[in-house]
This record gives sequence, C-alpha cells and structure tokens, in this order.
Amino acid sequence: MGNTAPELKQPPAKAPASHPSGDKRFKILEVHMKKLQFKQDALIEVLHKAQELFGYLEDDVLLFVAHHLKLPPSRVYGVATFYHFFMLKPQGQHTCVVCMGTACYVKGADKVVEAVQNELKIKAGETTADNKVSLLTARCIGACGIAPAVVYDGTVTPRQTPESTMEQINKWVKS
Amino acid sequence: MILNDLIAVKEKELASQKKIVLRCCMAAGCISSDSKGVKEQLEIAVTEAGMQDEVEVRGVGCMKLCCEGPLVAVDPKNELYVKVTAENAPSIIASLKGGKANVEQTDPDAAFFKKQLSIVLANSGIVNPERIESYIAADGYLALHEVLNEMSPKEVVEAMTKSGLRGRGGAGFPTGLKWGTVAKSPGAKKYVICNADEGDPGAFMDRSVLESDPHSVLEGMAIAAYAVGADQGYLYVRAEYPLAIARLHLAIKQAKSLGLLGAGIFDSPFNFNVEIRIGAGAFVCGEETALMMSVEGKRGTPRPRPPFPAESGLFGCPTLLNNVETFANVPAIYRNGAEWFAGIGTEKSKGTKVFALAGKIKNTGLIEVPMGTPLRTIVEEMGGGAPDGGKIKAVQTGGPSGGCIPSQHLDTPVDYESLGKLGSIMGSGGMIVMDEGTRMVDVARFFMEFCMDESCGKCIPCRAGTVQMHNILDKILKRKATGRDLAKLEELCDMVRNTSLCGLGQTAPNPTMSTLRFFRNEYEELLQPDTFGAGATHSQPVTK
Amino acid sequence: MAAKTLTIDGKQITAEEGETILQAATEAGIKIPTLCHLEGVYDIGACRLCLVEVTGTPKLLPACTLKVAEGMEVSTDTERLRKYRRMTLELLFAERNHVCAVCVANGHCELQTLAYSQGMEHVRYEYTFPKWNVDNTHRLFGMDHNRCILCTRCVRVCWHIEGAGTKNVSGRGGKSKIITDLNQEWGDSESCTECGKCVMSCPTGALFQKGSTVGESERDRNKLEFIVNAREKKQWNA
Amino acid sequence: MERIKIATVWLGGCAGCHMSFLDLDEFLVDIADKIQVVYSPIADVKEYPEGVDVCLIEGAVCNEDNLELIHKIRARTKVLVSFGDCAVTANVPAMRNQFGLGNTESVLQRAYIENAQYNPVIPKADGIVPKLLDRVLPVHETVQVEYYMPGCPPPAERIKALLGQVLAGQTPKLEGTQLKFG
Repeated sequence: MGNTAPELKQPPAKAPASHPSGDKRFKILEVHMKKLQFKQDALIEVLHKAQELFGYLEDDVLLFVAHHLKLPPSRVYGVATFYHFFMLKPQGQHTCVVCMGTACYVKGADKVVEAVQNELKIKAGETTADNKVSLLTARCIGACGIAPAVVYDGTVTPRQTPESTMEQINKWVKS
Repeated sequence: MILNDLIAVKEKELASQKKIVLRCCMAAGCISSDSKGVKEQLEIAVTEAGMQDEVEVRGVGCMKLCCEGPLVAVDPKNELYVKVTAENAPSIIASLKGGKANVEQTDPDAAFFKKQLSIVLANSGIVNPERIESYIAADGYLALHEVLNEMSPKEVVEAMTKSGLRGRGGAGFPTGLKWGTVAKSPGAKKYVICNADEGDPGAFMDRSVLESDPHSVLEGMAIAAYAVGADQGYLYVRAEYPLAIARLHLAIKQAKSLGLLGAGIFDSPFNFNVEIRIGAGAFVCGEETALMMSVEGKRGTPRPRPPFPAESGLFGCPTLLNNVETFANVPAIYRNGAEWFAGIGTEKSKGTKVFALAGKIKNTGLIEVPMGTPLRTIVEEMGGGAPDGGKIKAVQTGGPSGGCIPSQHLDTPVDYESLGKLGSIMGSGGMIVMDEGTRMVDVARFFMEFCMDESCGKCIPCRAGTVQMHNILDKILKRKATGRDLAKLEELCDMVRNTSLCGLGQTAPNPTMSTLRFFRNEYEELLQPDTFGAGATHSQPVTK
Repeated sequence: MAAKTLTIDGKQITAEEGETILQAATEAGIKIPTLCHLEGVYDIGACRLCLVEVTGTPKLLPACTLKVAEGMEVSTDTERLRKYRRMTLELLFAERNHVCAVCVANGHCELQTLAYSQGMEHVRYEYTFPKWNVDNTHRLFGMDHNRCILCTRCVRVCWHIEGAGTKNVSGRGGKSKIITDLNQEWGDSESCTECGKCVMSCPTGALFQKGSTVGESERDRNKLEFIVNAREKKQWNA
Repeated sequence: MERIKIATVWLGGCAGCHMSFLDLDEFLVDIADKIQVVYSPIADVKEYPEGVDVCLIEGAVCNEDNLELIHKIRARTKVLVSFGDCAVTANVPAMRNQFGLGNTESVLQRAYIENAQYNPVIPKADGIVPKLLDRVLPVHETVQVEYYMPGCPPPAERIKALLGQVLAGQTPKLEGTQLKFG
C-alpha cells in the first residue's frame, strides 16, 4: 500500500545494532542493508537476501528489516506476502518445484503434480510431515523448450514424467 | 574510452580468434541438460588432443533449437551437434582432424534456421555473453558511440520514430512516440526502466536475450536514456531467471570498467548508471505502473493512468519503460539506420519478432521472423508441425492476455493488427501450439486460474470477477453448468474487460472469449439441460 | 489556476484546473457513486464504481482520479455504467459474508446503501462463503474480515492522516487481508495509537467500535476531513 | 373477476417475513375479495396446489425437503417472489456454509451436541428428518425467480407495495430503499 502516500517519518527505531540472539546471519543482513544505504525502496532486495540467509522469512527477521529500514512492520509484511517468491514458513529439506507454465501444462505438468500429491499425501505448497520434501508449483520458469520442467533443489531438469519425478523424490525420502 | 579504444578492443578480439570455434550453448535450457559438463569435457578433449592453439570452446547463448539441446556448433565446418553428452566430447574433437563424429547432428540449413531473420538474436549463440570483448567484436557499443557523438537527443528520437519500432512487450505502442513524450516531459530527474519481468507462462524470449546477449539490452537502454535525458536506469528481472541476473551483473560490471556505463560515457557529458531490481514472483508487475511500485520496494499494485509514467512514473519522475526485446532492437537500428529497419516487416508492424515456440510441436525453441510471416510458416515449416503425426488444433499467443487462434486461421500474418482482429494479441512472444488432444475449456480455465492467482486484489472486477469466472469454467468442466452459467460467464467477461483497473484484469477474459469464439461447441457439449423451469408468463401481469 | 469548461451529463460546468471529475461533479450537484473514495485521503481508483464515460476515449475512467480538461464531455449515468455498477456490487456481496441482517453497520453501511440505490435486488453470482475471522482483541475496536471489502480506506487514513502505518494489506487477489503490524492481533499492536480513524473511515461493518449498538455505529467522516484541513491548510472549521 | 391465487411458503427462515405479512393489517381485509390464499403456513393445506398465480417464498433452501418443494412450487406457479433476505441471499441460514461447505455433519455436531444442554443427540430419522443440503442456497440458485423483495423482514409497506402492483395488473418494481437488505 501507500501508492502516493508521503513517505512516513517514523520515530527513530530503537533496534539493536545486531540481533540479541547473537545469530551471525542478522549481522550479515545488516551489512547488506548498509550497502544499500538502508534505502526504503530496497526493501525487496533486502527480503531476497534475508530469505537467502534464513531460508524463509520469520516474524523476527521481518521485524529486524522493518526496524533497520525504518518502515512500519505492516508495510514489510504486506510486501513479503504480496510476492510468491517469499516464504513465511520453513521449507522441507528438499524442494520439488513443478513448472506449471502453459507449455509444461499442455505437456502434462499437471499429471506430475497430481502424482506427487497422491504419493506424498500433500498438496502443492505443503511439506511432508517428516519435513523432508516440499512440493511447490511455479508459474513458468522460462524453460518451455524442454517442457515439462521440474526444479529439484534448484536444479532445472528437462522433460519430466510422473515416474521420473517420483524416482527423484523417492531418493530423497529414502535418504 | 574513445572510439579508437573501442576499435582496438574489437581488433584485438578478432585477432585472437582461433581457426576453429566450437560454440557450446550455455543458456538455461541446455544447462539443465548438462551443457556445462559438455563444455568442460570439450575443453579437456581439446587439451588432450593438443589443439589449444587452433580450437576455441566458446560458451555462447541460446542457439534456438531448445528441444534438441545441449547444442554444439562447429565453425567454420557448419556442423550442428544435438543432444550432446559429456561422453561425446572426445568424438567431436577427433572429428576436427577428419572423419565423422558419432554424435547426432541436425541440418543447420533446415527451415527452422533458414527462415529466421535475426536482429534481436543476431548475437545469440555467437558471442560469449560473459565477455564484453566478444560483444564489442560484433560491433557492440558502436551505435552508442555514434549516437552520443553525432546525434542530438532530438535526432535520436526522430530516428526511432522513423524506424517504426513498436513496443515488444505486447501492446505495440510506437516506441518513438513514447521516447518523445518522455523527452518532452519537464523534470530534472528522469528514469529508464527495462521490463524484464517476463511473466507470460510459456514465454522465454527475454530470458534468452538476457542470457545470450545482455550488452545489447544495456546499450539499448543507454541510447534511450540519452534520447530522453535520463541518467539512471533500472532493469527489473524476474527472480526465476538467476542465470540472466548473474550475466547482467557481470555485463554491467564490465561495461562500467570500460567506461561504457557510468559517468562521462565515451568522454561525453552523458552519465548513465544501471541498477538491477529483482522481482519476486508477481505477474502483475509486468504492468508498468505496478512494476514501478515494485522497483520502489512496495506491493506491486497498479494505479490508474493518467498520469502516464512518461509524465509521472518512478518516484514521481518522468519514466521511460520498454521491455527487453524492444531495447535489444535499439543498437541495430542506429547501427544500420532507421530506413533499414523500416524496410523489414509490414506496413504497420516493422522489424522482426521473437517467438518462443513451445507446446505440442516438433521443434520447440526460439525463432525470430520478420513481422508479417504467416503463422503457418512458423508452426508447420519451421516448427515441423505437431509431433507424432498429430494435428494442430490451435496456436495460443499472448499468454493469459491473449487468445487461441484456430488452425483454419493459420494463414494469418503475424503482426499486431491481424492478431488483434482474431481476438488475440501479439503479446510478448509466447506461442504455444495445441493439438487435437487439448480441450479448449480446460485451456480457458488454466489461464483464468492463472489470472485469479495473479490478480493483485486492488480493484473489485479483477479480484472478485476472475474468481467467479473461474468457478463457472470449473463448473462447466465438471458438467454441472447450464446455459445460464455460460451467459453469466460471457457477461462477466465483458464487465471485467471494461472495468478492471489494469491490463491484467482487462485482458484476463481474452483466452475465454477467444475459445468461446472459435470453439463454442466444446463449451456447449459440456452444458447440462436447465431445470430451472421459468414461469410461463413471467413478464405478464397476473391479473385475470 | 485556470478554469476549465466541460460538460457532465449534458450540463455545462466550470471547474478549476487540477480538480477531479468527481469534485467537479459533486460541486455541480451530480452524484457519482463511490466506495473507495474518502474525503481527506488520496484516491486510488480501485472500486471502479465511479467509472465514467468520456467522449472520444474508448476506456471507462475513474472519476476520482481523472482530472478535468477543457471541452471534456463526461457521462456518469448511462445504461452501461449502471449495469457494470450493479455487477461490481454483486461481486462484492458474493465475495465475503455480508449478512446485513446481523451486521453492526446495518442502516449505516455504504455498501448496503449503494446496493439499493443502484437497484441491486439480488446477487446472481454464487456466494463463495469464505471463512474469515473476527479480531476482537483490541480493547476499544474490533475487525470483522467477513465484512471487509478491501477498499483500503483504513490503510490510507492510518498512513496519511494518523501517520502510524499500523494497517496494511497482506497477500494478494481474493486472499488479500487487512493486517495490523506483522499480521498480529490488533490487541498486541505496538504501533496503533488507538485514534479510531480507521473505524471512522470504514464504509461497512468490518471495523467497529466495541460496545456500540447498531444505532450508534454511524461514522463521523467529517472529522477526518476536519483533521486533514487542519493539518494541511491550517484551517480549523469544525 | 376471478380471484388471484396466492400462496406463501416457509422454507429455511425464522417466520419473521410471515409476521411482517400479517402486519399488513387492514390491507389484508382490503384485498381479501381479490385474492385467494391457496397455500400457506397460516392456512392448513397439506399439498401445494396446481395453478397458483403468485407465491411468496420465505426462507433459504436448506434441506432436501425445501429443494423438493421449491421445484414443485416452480412447476405449479406462474410468478415466484423471493420474499425476504433468507430467500434472496440465503442470509442467516447460510452462515453455516462458512463452516465447511459439504460438511453438514460438523454443523449438526455443533448444534445438537456441543451446544446441547440436555440430551445431546443428532436427530436422525430417514424419511422424517430431511437431510441437510451441502450448502444453503438462495431460492434463485435453485429455480427461476421473477421478483425479489429484500428485507429482514421486509416491512409491511414493502409487501403492500409489491402486492398492490401485482393486483393492479402492473409489473412489480421495487426501487430505492424498498430494495434495502437487512
């Protein structure tokens, strides 16, 4: 929000220089924010960095960012939840992202998702109870030439089928 | 850096060129099929064969025929190896000394390649995107030099207008007119933004351009900045494109170190800095006002226009916003002249268009063709038709904002107006081929679900209307809907299209409307008889 | 400031440059329905109820953000616009759980008033019956998300008039939700100043003062305008 | 002149609309010679008759009985009027829809077990206690409805206005505050 709202002058945040938990990642995040001159318009860049460091954006991290950029927490939360890329909950040890772009869809990506959902008994966006595998869908990763594509732990893999996907996932489950 | 330095870089690069060049595709598609491993093994094989002095293994950008990747091309033998594995490397290297490699090849003179006309993709698959020298050797940054030294900003805008280039993001707004408006807008601070938030599912042209030839986009942006009087640029890239982001970072760093970006470019008073802003997964941020909100670090919600970004855009300043392909066209236009560009294409649609060909088609990948090329040439001659002897049913262009063009209209020339007449749009260039097995109502629901999920939620027609339309489409597919539901769907399509705040909502009904137009029978077959039992005399007064 | 002459619904009107169509129409006694618009805060053109037709422009434009121009011809009440307005209201009613009969704002609700004044006699779209919670944790106020129409008036008054930034929107699309701070319970908010402006601004029964009966829940919107005038123009005309 | 055959029916609702109907007071006497009430909760008629001219429907469609009846009404009636908010919007009866569409068991659990002070048991008697529908529906989502009269309940004046128009041989049209929900 805040389309044409005047930039707010917040009372100086009394945030500690680093996080009381002593977690070094907060220090790294702070250095990153400093590099961006604590600019409020760098919020999305900062959230990217935070997610890279922490794996997901928990309240503590969002509050830390809000204090340092001198933004209201509601604004930081609003931005973090607007963009699909940001995760507010921890992910499983392994992630399986099935591309559901048009090209992948017409070549059967929906069958891949269905197979994983049935086998793991979770829905897209969820993590297995043992916290091993998270199933996610993407809105097109631009790999249409090799559809359907699935991203296993960050590695794009071409021409997947329900069988090949389950094969990979079963390797994780058994590990 | 002055012109002589630039020429020196070019000559040095050309002089160090080895006799044989193995071009190895290092774009995201081929990397996912282990082209990195292929390149490594090729390098090892070259060393083992002691051919380091004659053979260069060059990592290049996209070589277009993505479905056959990883691709390796051999210059000057004009050979193109497909589906190369790391194990194939020694065989390919051995063949350089004569004989034939035991690796599958494809004909580099096949229609898929021969029918292409490359302007945007001219360097793609040729230059090494990670080395600025490679771009300079292909006459890179010459256009920027010429523009800065020999043209006034006004002349630059005039030339752009003359070229007839129209925005490649989808709507086809004349680029020269846009540049002129920003140039004329009063304001000490102006911005140039490159929209690289390629959000259409099924489109990967911009990703390939950024991965294959990032400097052409930077050069285009710099020329635009000079024309409109901006000194700051932003490249808004999707987070889903990590390789493109990495190459852009590298390209900006290299250009800065050579004085081609930054302060006093080519020793002129012109300054131009570019920053990368990474998106975070929101299709609506392809809409210009939403994109600017996102660059400002806010929720990417669009705002009503006017005021247009050209008058009041990023941080309230006049802002020029073009997409990747538009900027990538710019250097060539100034290098070869506006007349040259205006000579390509049709009367109203000039130049070429890059398409990402995907779906139920034999050859998937990137193609660049002159505007006005018939769809049939693209999907049948170049694409090779449907795989396994299937029949093409429709071609989808424009993604969630576009429509499905049925096979009987395959002779339509690809240009902004012709596609618009068929209820589709040029879009950014995604082209998904559908065969007889594809159910069109399912396609309509797929896109509606996409729009529903991607609606920002700001305006009511898009936020709530897409939900209702999706529910009706779902009901139709579940064979629970009646003619009444279909009528409601059509009424909502009209309403959402006319009342939504931004392009996302305004075009969300397009896939549904176009499938209704050409494949209405598929909808009707799913409808159930109406059991509502209307009152027999319902509009009559009941007095006896 | 230069004066601009234009016609709205066939009526010749003179307006100041920089004024919106909505302002010019209101001054001329022409009523354009609005929902997200609120005197005193900036406009966002989101509810689409104030869309008008402008001769020569194929697109419908929101009167709240459209500036007057010389010679402009504006229609605010055509058959087409009336139809779209009714549909917009129907979509809103189907979106969340608006049960007027048991609402604190019954009789003082802008959504309810708009529905009957625009002739919306029933909702043709299927109600979606989403499950939203009611935040009753604040000692003075409550928020019932079932009745929220996401007009963001509360967000804007909290930013623009109070300056606290307590309220914002989370999520997107139909899952958008008005939040307090980090999506926490209102009662736990550190930034809320308890000024009550958000409650004053709410067009429906989504935000309410605790303990007040239906009859009392009429909102004092003039107070918001009063504060803005006092702060920005240094004018205190109560 | 033959009298107009009027029916009123009570589906899932609180009967408040019928109370409001009775608030018509003298008007009921005024129109008594023009109408004939052929079916109504306030008249002891077991079977909904054929050839009804106008039917005022109070209440939402909540269970299988309601659904069966509404289809019968539709088949035997010229003009249907959704009478009051429950018929028009499904109103309060539909508030259960939020607590799990298609999950009627949890609704019964809440009503008859969790909130029961004495004798907590879910009434089940096939053929006697009608089964709840998966979701409570406004009348127009089940059959074609000609006219709508919102209000909870619609004030007597509003009923009078609509009936007056019908009896005068006009096409009924409610406007402005007469369309107010709640």
